[in-house]
Amino acid sequence: MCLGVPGRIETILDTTPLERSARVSFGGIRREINLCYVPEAEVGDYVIVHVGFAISRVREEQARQIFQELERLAELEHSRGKSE
Amino acid sequence: MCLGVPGRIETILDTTPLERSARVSFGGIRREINLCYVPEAEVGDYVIVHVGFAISRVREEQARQIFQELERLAELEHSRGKSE
Amino acid sequence: MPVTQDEAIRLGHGSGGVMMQHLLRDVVFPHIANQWTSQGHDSATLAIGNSKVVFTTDSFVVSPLFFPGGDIGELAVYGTVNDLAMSGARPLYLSCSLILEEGLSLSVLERVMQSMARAAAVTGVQLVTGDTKVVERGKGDGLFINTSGIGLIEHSLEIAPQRIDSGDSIILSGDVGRHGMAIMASREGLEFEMPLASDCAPLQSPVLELLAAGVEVHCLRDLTRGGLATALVELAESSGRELAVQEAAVPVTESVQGACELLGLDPFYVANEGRFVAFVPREQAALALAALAKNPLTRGSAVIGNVTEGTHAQVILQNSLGSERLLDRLPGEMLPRIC
Amino acid sequence: MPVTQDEAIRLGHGSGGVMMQHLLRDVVFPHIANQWTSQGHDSATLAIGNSKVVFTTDSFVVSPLFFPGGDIGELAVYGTVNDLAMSGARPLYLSCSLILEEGLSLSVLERVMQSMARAAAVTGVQLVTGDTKVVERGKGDGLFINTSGIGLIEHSLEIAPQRIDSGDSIILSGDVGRHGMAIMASREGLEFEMPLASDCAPLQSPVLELLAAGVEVHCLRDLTRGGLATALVELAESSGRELAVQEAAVPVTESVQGACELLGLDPFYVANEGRFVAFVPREQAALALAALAKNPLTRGSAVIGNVTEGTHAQVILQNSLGSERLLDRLPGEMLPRIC
Amino acid sequence: MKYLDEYRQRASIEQLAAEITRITSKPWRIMEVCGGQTHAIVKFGLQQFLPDDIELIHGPGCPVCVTSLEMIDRAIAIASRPDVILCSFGDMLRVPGTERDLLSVKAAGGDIRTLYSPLHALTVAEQNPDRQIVLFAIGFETTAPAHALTVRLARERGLENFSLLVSHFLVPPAIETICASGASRVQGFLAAGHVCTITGYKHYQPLADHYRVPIVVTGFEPLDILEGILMCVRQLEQGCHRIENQYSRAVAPDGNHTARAMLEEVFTISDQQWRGVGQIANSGLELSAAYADFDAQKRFSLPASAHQDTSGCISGAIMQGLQKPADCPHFGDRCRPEHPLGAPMVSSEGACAAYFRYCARSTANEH
Amino acid sequence: MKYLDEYRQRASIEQLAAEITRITSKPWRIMEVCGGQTHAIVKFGLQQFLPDDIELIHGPGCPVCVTSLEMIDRAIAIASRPDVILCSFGDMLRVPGTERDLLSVKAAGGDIRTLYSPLHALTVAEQNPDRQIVLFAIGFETTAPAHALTVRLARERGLENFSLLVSHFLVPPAIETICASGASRVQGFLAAGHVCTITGYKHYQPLADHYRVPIVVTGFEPLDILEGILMCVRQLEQGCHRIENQYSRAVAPDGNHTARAMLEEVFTISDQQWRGVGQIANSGLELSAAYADFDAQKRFSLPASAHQDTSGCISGAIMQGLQKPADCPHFGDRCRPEHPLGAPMVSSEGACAAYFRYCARSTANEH
Ligand code: SF4
Ligand code: SF4
Ligand SMILES: [Mg+2]
Ligand SMILES: [Mg+2]
Ligand SMILES: [Mg+2]
Ligand SMILES: [Mg+2]
Ligand SMILES: [Mg+2]
Ligand SMILES: [Mg+2]
Ligand SMILES: [Mg+2]
Ligand SMILES: [Mg+2]
Ligand SMILES: [Mg+2]
Ligand SMILES: [Mg+2]
Repeated sequence: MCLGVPGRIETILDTTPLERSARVSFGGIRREINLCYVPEAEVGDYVIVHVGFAISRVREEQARQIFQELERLAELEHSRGKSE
Repeated sequence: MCLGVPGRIETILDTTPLERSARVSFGGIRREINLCYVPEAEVGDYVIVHVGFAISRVREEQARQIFQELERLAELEHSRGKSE
Repeated sequence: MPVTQDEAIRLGHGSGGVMMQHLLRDVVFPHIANQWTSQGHDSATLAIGNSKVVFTTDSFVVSPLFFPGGDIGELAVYGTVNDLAMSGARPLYLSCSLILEEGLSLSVLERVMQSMARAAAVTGVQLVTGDTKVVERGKGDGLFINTSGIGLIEHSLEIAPQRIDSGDSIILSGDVGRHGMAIMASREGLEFEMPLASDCAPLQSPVLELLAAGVEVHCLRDLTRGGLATALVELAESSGRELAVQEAAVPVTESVQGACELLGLDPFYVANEGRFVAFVPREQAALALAALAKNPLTRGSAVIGNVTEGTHAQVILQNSLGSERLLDRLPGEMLPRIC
Repeated sequence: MPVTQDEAIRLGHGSGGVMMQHLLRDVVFPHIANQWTSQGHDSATLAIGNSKVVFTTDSFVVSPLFFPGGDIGELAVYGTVNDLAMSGARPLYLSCSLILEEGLSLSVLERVMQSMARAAAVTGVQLVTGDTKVVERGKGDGLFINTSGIGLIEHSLEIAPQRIDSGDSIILSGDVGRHGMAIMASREGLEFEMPLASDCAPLQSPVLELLAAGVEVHCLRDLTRGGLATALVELAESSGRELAVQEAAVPVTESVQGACELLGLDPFYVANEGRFVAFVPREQAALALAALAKNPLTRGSAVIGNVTEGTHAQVILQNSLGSERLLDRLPGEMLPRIC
Repeated sequence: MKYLDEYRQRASIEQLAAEITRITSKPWRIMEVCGGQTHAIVKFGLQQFLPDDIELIHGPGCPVCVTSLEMIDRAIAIASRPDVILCSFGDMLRVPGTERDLLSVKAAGGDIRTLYSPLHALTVAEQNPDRQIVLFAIGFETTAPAHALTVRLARERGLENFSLLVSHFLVPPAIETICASGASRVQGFLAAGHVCTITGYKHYQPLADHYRVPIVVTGFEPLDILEGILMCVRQLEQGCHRIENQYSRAVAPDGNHTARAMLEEVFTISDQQWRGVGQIANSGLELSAAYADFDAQKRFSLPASAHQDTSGCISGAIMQGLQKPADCPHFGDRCRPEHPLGAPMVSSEGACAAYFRYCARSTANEH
Repeated sequence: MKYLDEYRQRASIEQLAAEITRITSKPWRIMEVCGGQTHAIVKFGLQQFLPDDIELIHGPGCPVCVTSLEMIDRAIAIASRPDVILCSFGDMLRVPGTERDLLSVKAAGGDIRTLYSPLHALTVAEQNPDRQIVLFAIGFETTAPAHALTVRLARERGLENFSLLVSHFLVPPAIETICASGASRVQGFLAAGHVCTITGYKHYQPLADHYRVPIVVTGFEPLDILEGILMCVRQLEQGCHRIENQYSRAVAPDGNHTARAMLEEVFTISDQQWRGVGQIANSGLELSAAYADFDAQKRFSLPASAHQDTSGCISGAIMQGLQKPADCPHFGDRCRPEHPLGAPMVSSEGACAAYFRYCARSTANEH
């Protein structure tokens, strides 16, 4: 369910509360996206977009966690390799 | 104004007063024609048809007159030719 | 008056008359002017290796798809075969490109394909390549077919409007107007019962027989949109000759006549799909008629007129009463008349 | 499951997938079965005199008529030129058959004709014969164009799916999916801003250059409806070979990728109009790439896979993660997804 | 075809033509009132059989030609509405309104259906209950009964989505207008045979008496027309001005009672605007009060348009026999059959179109 | 593309896969709830990286698949009306109703528009004031806010020709149903990341506690899914049953407040029919009383259809992990991607379609 694609907010197009919207870029292709549900999102932020609506702002710090985990695993692996 | 074409009544299709109609043949091509305005017309009669309506029944005797006139003219001509 | 850019296409632009002539002259031909398109012929003769190859194309948009005496599939094969035959070529290969409208019944398509196959077999051509497109409902008309054709010229005659010569006899291969009236009879709101069928037929055998009989054919033209009158006017203009035609010599069946009277149309402008005119030297007219009479498709052939010594590119019709009038293109679409 | 007669045409019948395959297999090809149509090639090679003549046809029904990077006129010329080139032929002559919808602006037609003339000049082909039909409003889509083409084979190679051999390298001539996404971006309700244009381009010069470089080409196929994936599946089936393709080797621009993510589409199935795959002996792949790199249209060429020793006629995609999956035809139309 | 072929025989035509020539002692100008007659004259080249002294003047008897610019503009306005299907006779579609014709409206997306019979409009209405069906009801007395029955049936069937845009004309007031014009050159009339099948011809008597013109009710075949001319010339040569009936096989003196009764029920007589001619009192028909619900002008509350015909078209003068097409500054220049400026250039037998083709013959190779 | 490409790197995938393999000591069956996750698993061949002991079960998380037969029949009935334009997501069009699908309705003349965003339906409504525009509003919690805002804007703009055919589903009750089934084979869940962007995940706690299953809120990229599996297997191996959030870059514990407030305003919770599964209490959304005017079911007074799915499709059992596609008698026979009998054969990542393609590989050259 629920195709959600991360895109970068480039320009705010409308600031009416319910119809707050922005031009959002997805790898260069752009479309107007409704921002009503991400009042905190600003130009430069990435948002997850579903059927033309931003449903969530992507949090950079949390996004890093998985790569930190991968590094941790790599170290563990490395030390396991050594210890074997 | 007013294309009118003689056609022959082949079959009565409907006998409702206002919608009395017949299959009429025009040299072999046939179409349903309204007969409301020619209550006297029957199968075998020729009618003058305009925009799908018979507007007049063709009277055989009167139709012959012009050819009688032509014969008369031919005789006159003939006699004039003789007299010259 | 040139076609102007702010105009829009109307049906008259496709009906073979003056509007169509101007559309092609002003919008289409200027962009594809070359030795082939300038000939006013419905096909191009190409030198490929040692061969003289004829190439032609037509899209078929007839509605209804099935009509008395034929269907769009048969028409699509015969129409292109006929265009090849009109250059005196032997038709060999056809392409088949379908544009299907969403909602078309597959059984309809199946019937049309069967019909194309049958028509190809009858005419000895092979359908060698194709294409199939589907368009959204409301953006097509059930089925359009394009066929393009390749034929081979196996004789040394040049058959083209430019070869028409004064003194030529004009032979018509049969009665006129049946195809167009068969189509019109099935139109919404007209709905006639037609006792006769479309004249839709393949013309390559009579043409090849004509050539085999040794007739030195000058020009051939099948009658399609715009009918006999338009074909003659086009040929008069392409050849720069004056043509004289006897109305009484042109066969029109009584039911075509009847339908035309009823709708206020002129059978000389009604479409055919299996008739052609041939221009032959007067002294060979009898030979040509004899050859054509042997083929059931052209049994009704007759000399309908001749090329005069006149210097005006025009067609003079001598009507049954003995008076004359000039034939010209219709302005646009042929519309049923009230008066 | 065979197509049944009580079905109706749906858009999926025209989109290059399984529905289309079955339509052609069950309704179209049975009626036109012959040595040419059985080859699974997009054109027919005909022996005429001493010449090998290639013949092909396509109808163009693109909407909108003008799109970023091209228009229907350019497409109609390049599309048929490309089909000829895919047999290794030099494209020579094109026909041009127009189906105009009542209401089409003449200035639109004029622009399209200009564009066809320009495309013909670019590719060195002549538009030698044509046809113009007008259909009622609501029975067309502005403008449909059919072009059929004639080309000449000037070399002794046989270029056909049947020549594909195990060990062949598969070369792709550039990035995929741009044409289809450029069209889709202008659809009602989608309306993306596309920074990139259609890949619409003529392919005869790179192909002729490939041949001139001495590459012993086994097979060529331009990517159109159904995109890269469908072209490969068709070739696997026509040749009876197993193909292996590396997903990572296939160039996809970031904006095509972005649009595909957003709509839930797979760029491997998105249409192109200026890309082809070439099957060449492995030892000639470098030679082929060098030849293609010289032409700006094919500068992005790359080897994307190879023909395996496998005995199943199928396409294995090795994705960027190293896992494999089987590529197949889409069932029908490619529809934007919500999930 | 019976009743057609025998009226198109060369020998008979030549015989009548010879008789006309024989009895003609001086120039006579005769107007064939009806466009259908003009059509036959042009198509069969009948003028070629007549002595130079007989000049035929093409009259105003074509409903397509005389329907006013305002009325065509109304039809165009109605047909342009997305909720409407306009049903019309084919030859009405090419007649120019102020800015365009109905064919252009169709090209721009208007739903316009060409009818053979007005009755078919009822079928269209039944098949399209969610659309408004408007019948463009043009015509003379010949066509009025067809429209009358159609609207009556619409009422009986309770068709609420059906209405008529009525543009109906009566012929006698137009003939009277021509006669009354000081400039009139017409010395005798061939009255329109098919109109008279409905109306009969007794009502012409006062006109013939007052203006001292012979009036011959005439048919439409070559033989009919030549006989009508012969009968007219005979009267002219004899100084008579009777009503005669050449077309007696179809026309009774009183016309068609049933049809006239229906006309009385459905229509009332009104003033009418004739294109190029202007207003003629009591020369038109409009729906009677009982049928006012079916009046498209009321249903779509169209403003009475005040468009003046500023095209410079002189069709009115031509149809009254006052001027010739060549007198028109636009003839063959801005006005041609494929781009008509006025109605007489529209149909092939229109006075201007016929004359254009005649002229084309001599200039064909010049442009 | 940022936030996509870095989650699709071979080395990272292999690293996580190795860790999963390393820690897996016995067979585990994990359900990825969401169809989007299934799509990624199939497309990227993720199963190939997993040890044989890890079995992934494709869950019911595809609104297209679970929309009931009755609802599709209603959409078909509405779309067949000449006065209606039906707006729908593309993947809904191929799902079979009792007799046909929406694509067939379109082929037969129904006006059906494919949307990317529901907001576009408002534009369609504004551009077609004389038509009824019906939005086929299907979805889970992820899509519901989009539909909620759309209907709210429709009310503000006074669009009287606009309504929604609502087929909205809530995920937690479905998971509970699966857990509660005696036959359930599922030992751990990857919860649907995008649903949780709206709902958060605290509400899963009672479920995890009661059924003693680990639930990991998981994203959609290959790396997300493998990490989700890893987190789930870790818990299973350790005998835990916690709620964890793999997709924390997009999902907050409480979800999206603004969106949830809008849902409360526009919708109320109702029982819902899941295709193949049957009725699940409190598992759906319907328009609240304040928006009842926009309910297409009321506007078109559709009878509550009583169509039973008699196709023999076992999709419900498949989506609950109770059976496999190959257990279905129609699989590959009457039911194929180009002629789907049930929803899981429709989209390429549907359980049956994915399995069909997998099987095709071995039998490709047999037919
Ligand atoms: S030539 Fe044209 S403008 Fe002049 S009177 Fe005739 S129709 Fe009118
Ligand atoms: S194979 Fe088809 S019928 Fe069987 S469960 Fe899957 S979708 Fe349903
Ligand atoms: Mg042709
Ligand atoms: Mg032709
Ligand atoms: Mg021709
Ligand atoms: Mg093709
Ligand atoms: Mg249509
Ligand atoms: Mg092709
Ligand atoms: Mg092609
Ligand atoms: Mg191709
Ligand atoms: Mg043609
Ligand atoms: Mg259209």
